[in-house]
Amino acid sequence: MMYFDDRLYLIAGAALITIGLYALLAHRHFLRRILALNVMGSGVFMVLITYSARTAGSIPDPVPHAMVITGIVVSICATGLALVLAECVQALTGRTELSDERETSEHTGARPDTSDEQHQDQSP
Amino acid sequence: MLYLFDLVLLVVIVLLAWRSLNDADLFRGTVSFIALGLLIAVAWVRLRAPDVALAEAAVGSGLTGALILSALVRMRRRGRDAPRPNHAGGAIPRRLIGVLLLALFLCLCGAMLRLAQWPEGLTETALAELPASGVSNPVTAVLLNYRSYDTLLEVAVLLLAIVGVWSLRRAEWPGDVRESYPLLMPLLRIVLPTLVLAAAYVLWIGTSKPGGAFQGGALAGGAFVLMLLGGFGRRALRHRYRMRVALSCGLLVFIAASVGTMLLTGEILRYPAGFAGHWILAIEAAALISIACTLGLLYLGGRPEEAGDGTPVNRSVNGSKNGSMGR
Amino acid sequence: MSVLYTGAALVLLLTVVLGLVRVFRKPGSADSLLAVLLFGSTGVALLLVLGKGLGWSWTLDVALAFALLTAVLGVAFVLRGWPGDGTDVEDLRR
Amino acid sequence: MIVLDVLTGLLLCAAAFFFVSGTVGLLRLPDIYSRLHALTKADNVGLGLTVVALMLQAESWSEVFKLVLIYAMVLSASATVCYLIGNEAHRRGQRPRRSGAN
Amino acid sequence: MSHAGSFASMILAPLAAATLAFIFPRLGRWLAFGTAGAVSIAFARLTRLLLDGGVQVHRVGGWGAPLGIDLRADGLAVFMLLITTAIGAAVMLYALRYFNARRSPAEGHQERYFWPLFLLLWSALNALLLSTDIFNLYVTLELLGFSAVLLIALDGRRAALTAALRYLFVSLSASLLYLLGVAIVYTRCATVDLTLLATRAQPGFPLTIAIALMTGGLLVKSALIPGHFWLPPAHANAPAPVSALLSALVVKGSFYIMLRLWFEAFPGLITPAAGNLLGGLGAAAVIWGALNALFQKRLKLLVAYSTVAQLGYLFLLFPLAAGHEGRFTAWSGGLVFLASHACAKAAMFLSAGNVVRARGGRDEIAHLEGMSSLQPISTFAFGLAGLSLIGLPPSGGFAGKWLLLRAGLAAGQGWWVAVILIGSLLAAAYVARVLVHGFTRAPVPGPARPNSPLMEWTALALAILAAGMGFLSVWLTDLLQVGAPAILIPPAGGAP
Repeated sequence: MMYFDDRLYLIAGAALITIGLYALLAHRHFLRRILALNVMGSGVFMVLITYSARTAGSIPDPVPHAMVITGIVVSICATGLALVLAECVQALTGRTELSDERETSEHTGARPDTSDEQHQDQSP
Repeated sequence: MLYLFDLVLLVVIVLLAWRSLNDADLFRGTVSFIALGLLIAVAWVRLRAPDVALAEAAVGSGLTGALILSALVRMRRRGRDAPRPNHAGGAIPRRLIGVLLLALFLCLCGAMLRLAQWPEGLTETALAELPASGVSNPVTAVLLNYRSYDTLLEVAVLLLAIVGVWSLRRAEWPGDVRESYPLLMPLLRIVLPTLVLAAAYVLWIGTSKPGGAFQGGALAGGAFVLMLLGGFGRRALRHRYRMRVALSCGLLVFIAASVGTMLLTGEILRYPAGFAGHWILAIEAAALISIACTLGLLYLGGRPEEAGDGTPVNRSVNGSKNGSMGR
Repeated sequence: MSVLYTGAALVLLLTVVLGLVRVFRKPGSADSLLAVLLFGSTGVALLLVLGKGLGWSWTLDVALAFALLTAVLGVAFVLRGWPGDGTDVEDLRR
Repeated sequence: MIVLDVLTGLLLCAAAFFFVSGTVGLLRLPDIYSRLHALTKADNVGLGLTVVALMLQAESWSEVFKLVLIYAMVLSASATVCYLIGNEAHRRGQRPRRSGAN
Repeated sequence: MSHAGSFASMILAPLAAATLAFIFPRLGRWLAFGTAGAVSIAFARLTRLLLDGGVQVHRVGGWGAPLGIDLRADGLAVFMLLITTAIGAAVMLYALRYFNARRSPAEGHQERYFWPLFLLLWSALNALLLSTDIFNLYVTLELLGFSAVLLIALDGRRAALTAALRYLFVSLSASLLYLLGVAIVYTRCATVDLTLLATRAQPGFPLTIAIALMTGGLLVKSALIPGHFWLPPAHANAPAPVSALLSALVVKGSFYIMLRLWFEAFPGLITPAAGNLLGGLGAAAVIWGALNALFQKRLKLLVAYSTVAQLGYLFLLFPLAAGHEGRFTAWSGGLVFLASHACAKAAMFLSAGNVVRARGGRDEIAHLEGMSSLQPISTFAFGLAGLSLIGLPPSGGFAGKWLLLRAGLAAGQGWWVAVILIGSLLAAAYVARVLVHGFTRAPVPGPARPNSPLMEWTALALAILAAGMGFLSVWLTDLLQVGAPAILIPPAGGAP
């Protein structure tokens, strides 16, 4: 009954991981990177689930399924956090990309203690 | 026929993934991503992973999509980027990335395809211990009995996410849209109770069939999001402790269960014989409440004002009180 | 019998793909919103038929969860996520 | 049973026809309002036929109940979302295209 | 019940305290105080159990591997827990005074969220150190990474938030690579338990790729060149107690997992070439990080680059502990070095925090004049910690480097010796650069704010611990011997 070609799924999983990594390295926009991480995650989950579906037992191996559910929860938490953090960075820098490291460290060379640099909604 | 179906499905999945990450228009990229979520849920169905498919259908495409979408719109409203300073020479050339990743892809394929000779796994062990685990759905048994400690830490991750979001900024409240969209209320009246019922059903059935706390929590989280979209819940969120207790009750109950089982049986999270099912259901029920609230508040994307926190309720940070409507 | 279901699932999958082609024809168009409607109906039908073809009754629960969450997503889309006007499309070539 | 199977097959074919025609409409119709029609009307008929076809094959009453519930949810959601999209498009000044105007 | 309570209070006490600190923000400091007490008592009991009864294993849920998850306290875990407990408690004391709601509402906000995040981080660290399950380690890594990112973002300034976001991206992608490795390992060996993997792992292409993926992810997380780029901005822009935690403990977490993987789970699969590659990267990090530290304009960035350099030394452990001779010497040397670096770096960040805070947030090295007279205790702490970084006796840095040198000579890999010596000279140069400015007498620019004595003395205590750790090194080495991986102690009669 349970017929499927696991090679197709494994290759698709590897492709998702690679595409995600590519976008992570090649694009700078925050949202693109967050999407890329999610796509990468789906690729990893696909690999895990394909293996579990292929095991010799009468039903698919439940352990990878549980791992993937854990992974899905972790990844939505990560997405939520990253989105909020990205919005905060955009609110402060006016940009939707990470600026270069060198620039970041020089920008704040002065580090004024006045509150105008302070993140806007930390002071009620 | 199934082979053809798989082939089409996976080709479309890969193309959509590429499209969603490399589309010049981020909005369309996000829409592709949501479509990708749907197709991946179909792939999980195909691979006979019901619990994962449920979680993906609820979380993967639905809630993640809604989260990313609303963040995208908020980021757009804040305006366009300042012109980019010259990055000449800083970034790695794309072609190099491409070549390296192609090598990685081939290595991954090689490694993974070669694993075909070892179809082992823990299926038989997990099934053999199932009668003692207190539940009859093997995935729930893994999540809440065999590897319950993972789940404990995962519930901690959920709490951490919400603590983090609250530490970062204050919520921007969607405006009240009930008056401008009269048809919205009837929909809420139909869908909200169904979502809550479905969540309870999925939680309950999770002990014997596909389902469980996360899937139920995701459905209830969807209900929370819908409520927020309809403009409800703002008053309830102002209460000083209610929301925070709801957010952390899952973790608190889980920790209490860990300590309790340790005192009773000498081992952390080893349920007393014969009562495992009850312990699991209690933990799951508390976790469901926390998961639902966490997902809803992640969508809100900030801490709600609290009574006594010194801020008038009707002032939001960015001055966009009815921001949801745009211009 | 199961061939019939699988065939129907394949047809539905193809219609989703064709529908997506429309959605992606031009940037910044409100057509993106139609995608949610498309997933809602066709996607649910796809899950139902596929599940029947494979002989698993739990796909009904998946389809139900999916239908409910597309309702949430649809409302979120229209209220919070109307697409831009296409002016802020990024140049990715660089 | 044969009769039921044949009926299911016919219903599924009809459903596929409606889904395909909905998609053709989505591809060919000129403006967002008419495309909304194509999607909501044709696809929901298609889904209805699918649901009926599967109800004929259902193994228990709970399956039938779930199928009805799913259909009800999709119908109410798509009706509302369709209205929301149309309303919002109108507010943003998208004009319906008159016949012959293109 | 003997050890279960200790395991439970190590992991669950900070977790419960974090939850309560989130619900009742005003109790945050008291909860942290109580947690430090509970964790210290649990640590003491665990050490006693370990020294009396050998390695302690707790099977969570009563299932045992491969179906369940095992917690294990061996010499290495207890060694790391010792560092974590000491530094965690010190940072807790420091933070009691560092965040002061009366100074500004922004600090009130920081204090309110610092405690739950700090406690979650602590619990994640303890969970990471005690776990023997590579999937469970993935979850703890995520918990650790998220809490670290959020603690950096607490600073609220632009540079900190940017660094935090970059760290989050890096950390998430590295975790996913690690998870992919776990997936392959599980498929190949049908277990994710470290101990069982040691018996089941067979050489082959899939496992090689899996180990490469896991190692790659962990290397980026522990900031080895070329994956170090995220570290300096993140550690330099975080609030001072957070910087101390990150540099002292968080980066060591992923390094610890690497040790477990390489020497415990897959000792048979690691080739000398791979070890040499890691050693080479470590050597590059030593030189590159120290050179960068030498030319920084800001104090905290200098300290952060110094972390990049010092982390490089740790990776010399990989080729040396897989050499022909002196494996255990190299192992204990690397770990004693790790402990002393943790204390020294925490002391440095805390004292730098004192100095910077007293100057209203300015931390250019060129403007440190008068530091020695205004903050004598902090300056002294900085100097003492510097001694340990340079590796002068009797500091822990000296003991660690000495053991590494001995192992290098024993294994006939003398070139690592040169790296260690050059790195020490460069460290002397950048520490001296700060102190030269600090001891210059000059009119103090701007109004100076006095710091709480608690903050000054905490930094000094850690610095003294680092500088005197050489005296403890024999005891530490004995501790490490309990349940040390078999590969480190070759059977009598020579190399295997």
